Amino acid sequence: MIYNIPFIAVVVMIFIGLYAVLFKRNLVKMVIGISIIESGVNLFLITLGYREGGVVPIFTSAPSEAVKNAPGSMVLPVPQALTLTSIVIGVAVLALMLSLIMHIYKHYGTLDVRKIRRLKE
Amino acid sequence: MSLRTIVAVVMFSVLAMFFVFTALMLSFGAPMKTEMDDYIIMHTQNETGTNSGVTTIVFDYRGFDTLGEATILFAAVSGVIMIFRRVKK
Amino acid sequence: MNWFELITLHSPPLIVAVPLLAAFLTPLVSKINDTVRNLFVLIMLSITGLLIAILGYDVLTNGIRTYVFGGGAPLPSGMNIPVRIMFEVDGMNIFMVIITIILAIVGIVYSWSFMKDQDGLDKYYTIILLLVTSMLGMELTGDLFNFFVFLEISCITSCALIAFWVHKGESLEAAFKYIVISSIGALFVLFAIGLFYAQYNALNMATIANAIQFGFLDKIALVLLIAALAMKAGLVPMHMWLPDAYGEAPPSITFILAGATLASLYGVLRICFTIYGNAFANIMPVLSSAIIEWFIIALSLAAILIGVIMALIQTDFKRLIAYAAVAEIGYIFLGIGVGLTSVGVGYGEIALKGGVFHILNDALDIGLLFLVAGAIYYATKETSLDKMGGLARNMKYTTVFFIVGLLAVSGMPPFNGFASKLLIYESIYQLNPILAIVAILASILLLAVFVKVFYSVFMGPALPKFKDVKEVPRSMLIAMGAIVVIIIIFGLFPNLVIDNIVQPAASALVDHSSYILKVLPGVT
Amino acid sequence: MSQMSKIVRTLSNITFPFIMIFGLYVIAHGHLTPGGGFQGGAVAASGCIMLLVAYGSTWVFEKIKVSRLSVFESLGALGFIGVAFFGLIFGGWFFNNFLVRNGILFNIVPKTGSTAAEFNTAGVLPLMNFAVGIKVIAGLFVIVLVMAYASSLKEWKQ
Repeated sequence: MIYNIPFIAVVVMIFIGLYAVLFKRNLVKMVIGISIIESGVNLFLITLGYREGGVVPIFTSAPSEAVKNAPGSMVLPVPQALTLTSIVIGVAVLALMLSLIMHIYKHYGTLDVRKIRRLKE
Repeated sequence: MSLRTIVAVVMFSVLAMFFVFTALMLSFGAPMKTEMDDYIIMHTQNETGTNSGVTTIVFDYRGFDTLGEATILFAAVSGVIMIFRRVKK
Repeated sequence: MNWFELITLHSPPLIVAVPLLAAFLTPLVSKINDTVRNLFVLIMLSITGLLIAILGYDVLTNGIRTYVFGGGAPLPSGMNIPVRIMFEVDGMNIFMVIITIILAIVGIVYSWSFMKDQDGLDKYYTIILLLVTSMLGMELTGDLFNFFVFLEISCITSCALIAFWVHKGESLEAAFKYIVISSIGALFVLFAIGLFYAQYNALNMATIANAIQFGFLDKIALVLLIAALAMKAGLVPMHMWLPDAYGEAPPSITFILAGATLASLYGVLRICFTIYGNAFANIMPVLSSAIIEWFIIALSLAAILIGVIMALIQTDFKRLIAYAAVAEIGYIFLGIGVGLTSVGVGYGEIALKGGVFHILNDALDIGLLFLVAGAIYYATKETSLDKMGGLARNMKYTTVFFIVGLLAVSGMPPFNGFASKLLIYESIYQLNPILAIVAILASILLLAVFVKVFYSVFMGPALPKFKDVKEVPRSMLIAMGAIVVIIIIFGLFPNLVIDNIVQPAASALVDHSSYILKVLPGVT
Repeated sequence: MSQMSKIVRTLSNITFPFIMIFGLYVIAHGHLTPGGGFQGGAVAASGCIMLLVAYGSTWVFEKIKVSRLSVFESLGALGFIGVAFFGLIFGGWFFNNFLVRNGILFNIVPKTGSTAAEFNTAGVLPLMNFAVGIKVIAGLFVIVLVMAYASSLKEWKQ
């Protein structure tokens, strides 16, 4: 249980993000919520790849103990690569969302969801 | 309490249950299976000549993902420039 | 190895790489002039179409084809898990890719005249090419994380294109709604992929499909994946973004955007039938599988009813068509749900065939209606139904095209919508007659909706403000005409399509074991 | 945005070369140490953005054309996909690492196990790192520049 703290942190981060997206009325806060969910998912991926006592999977002047016991002594590299991809995707989405928000503010003069809802259901 | 709030609360709690169970079922520090990663760690030096396991995956084994990632950045830049263009009214 | 075999061998990556290369080149090419840019985009897409034809011919005659990025065998020596990214192409992939390329080429031709006076067009064409790339990538890939990357590309590019008319507040709002929903959905997909990775240490679809145990984590992953992808496909409880996005985007974009929706729908199919195919067929108890299938059928009936009823009360032309699109997606899911209840049994197979065929027909019919709406907007600068009338006098061709679209979308006989809906009705009648009656009634209501639209837009007295409305330019007529020709051909000879591309697609969906065997030979 | 004070500008002038050199180092050694094209590109882009903040977006916007930066980004992306196509032409498969072992450049294969940093290894990976690095520097800088300039225009002020 206590060793699962990273996973619980993931869940807490996803909750906080979802709370912000579902219940906050400010567009910027919604975007912050999406960013937090994304960090939670990234943390989830990284946590999946951790092997107890592992070092980075890089052989440039790696400690000889780790090389001798490889691959058991190195953390899993695939989740790190996936997280890298996911971070860049997050930056792109964030850039687009923020520029949309700037335009919405220019048009409506407010960031409150309740006031800008011009599209009918 | 509007309808929207109730729906949001229900969705929120269902998702919460899912994620909590997920967190309790996984174990930290001991991956269940590591076959693919072990292969990559052991073969990164003689297959691709790269010392860094992560870079090998990013640019060689899963290079196509990285192309997609570069595409996403390209799309975001194009999108931002397009959104901020001067519009003739 | 002669050059034809060489092209066939390398066509799966080239289908994605050629439009991607074109997208990267478009900002440079558009510095020359506009005509060169338009021709460049069209030629690149035509090359892609040619490659798709070559690959399709090969796959339909020789069976599933894989391509490993970076070379080598699918499996490294002594391993049971593919390490590299892989494309795996079977009949279903080919079917979806054909739909996408038809939509893309017609959309580009339509854009020539429709978008002529706008600015920012070099970015517009760049992003359209990226969107097409992402759809093709989603439909060809055999790797889950790769699927996620292309899903995100389609999310970003469609959001940017929905917001193309930045001076309108509504389109910004629709784009924001779309990007919030689809980025959260994509994050759920990523979380589910993480769950698969944690259990099986694999990202390849066939490997996961082979290894799947259907434990608790797999069930969570299934719920997250289906929720996220059905949200992007616009199934009913999560359809709220769809009318906004379809209604506010430029019509040429909406036409291609429908393809992106269908690509997500393909994701749902691939997950239900292939990745969880083994689990549904062998591991899961009958009771809980029936729950999932009836859940899908109930959702699709709700989609049909809500789509049609909401379409009745709309006053905006494009939003009305968008709600009709919601209903059509319901029909697709209806066919698929009935197909899931009875895999292999006679009427289940017919239903699956009908559902798969209806994907194609939905894209064409709804697309044609959006193009007509765009043509009317181009000519009159008006989208509200109340302010239009008597346009049949000035726009003869558009009127004819609209009639064809109207009859096709409501499933009237000599058109293609009839062919696929008949298959769905026929099979669902054997499952439960009441459901069939509801589906038929909804279809008739849809006809009523569009006949009302037809009267208020094209018939009636000529309004003075539309006195000098002219017929739209030639490229738009060519685009709409091409779709109409395809619709009529498919309607007159449905068996031609069903036998050649729909039947292989449906049987490829059901046959998950050969999908697995192609990657992992020797696994039962 | 207007210019910041002289102290800020001087300090950013002094630190700018160091940030750029560090970013380029991370890009160039992507195949040997933690890092790579994306990370190094982000570092270098943040150096450029520091100058943007110090000197004000209007000043920078006049000095640097957005279209030119956007061309750089296209070139980076083209370089990346070009390397992939070269893999198809020279190595026989899309994304093949055709330079390792039998190329002209970056062709050394290190000994298995812990080694010293040998720059001339890893085949096409350093080339891809450079392409992605150029792309990320140009891309992130363009995004921030466009957004900052747009928010400083008069029509955006309420």
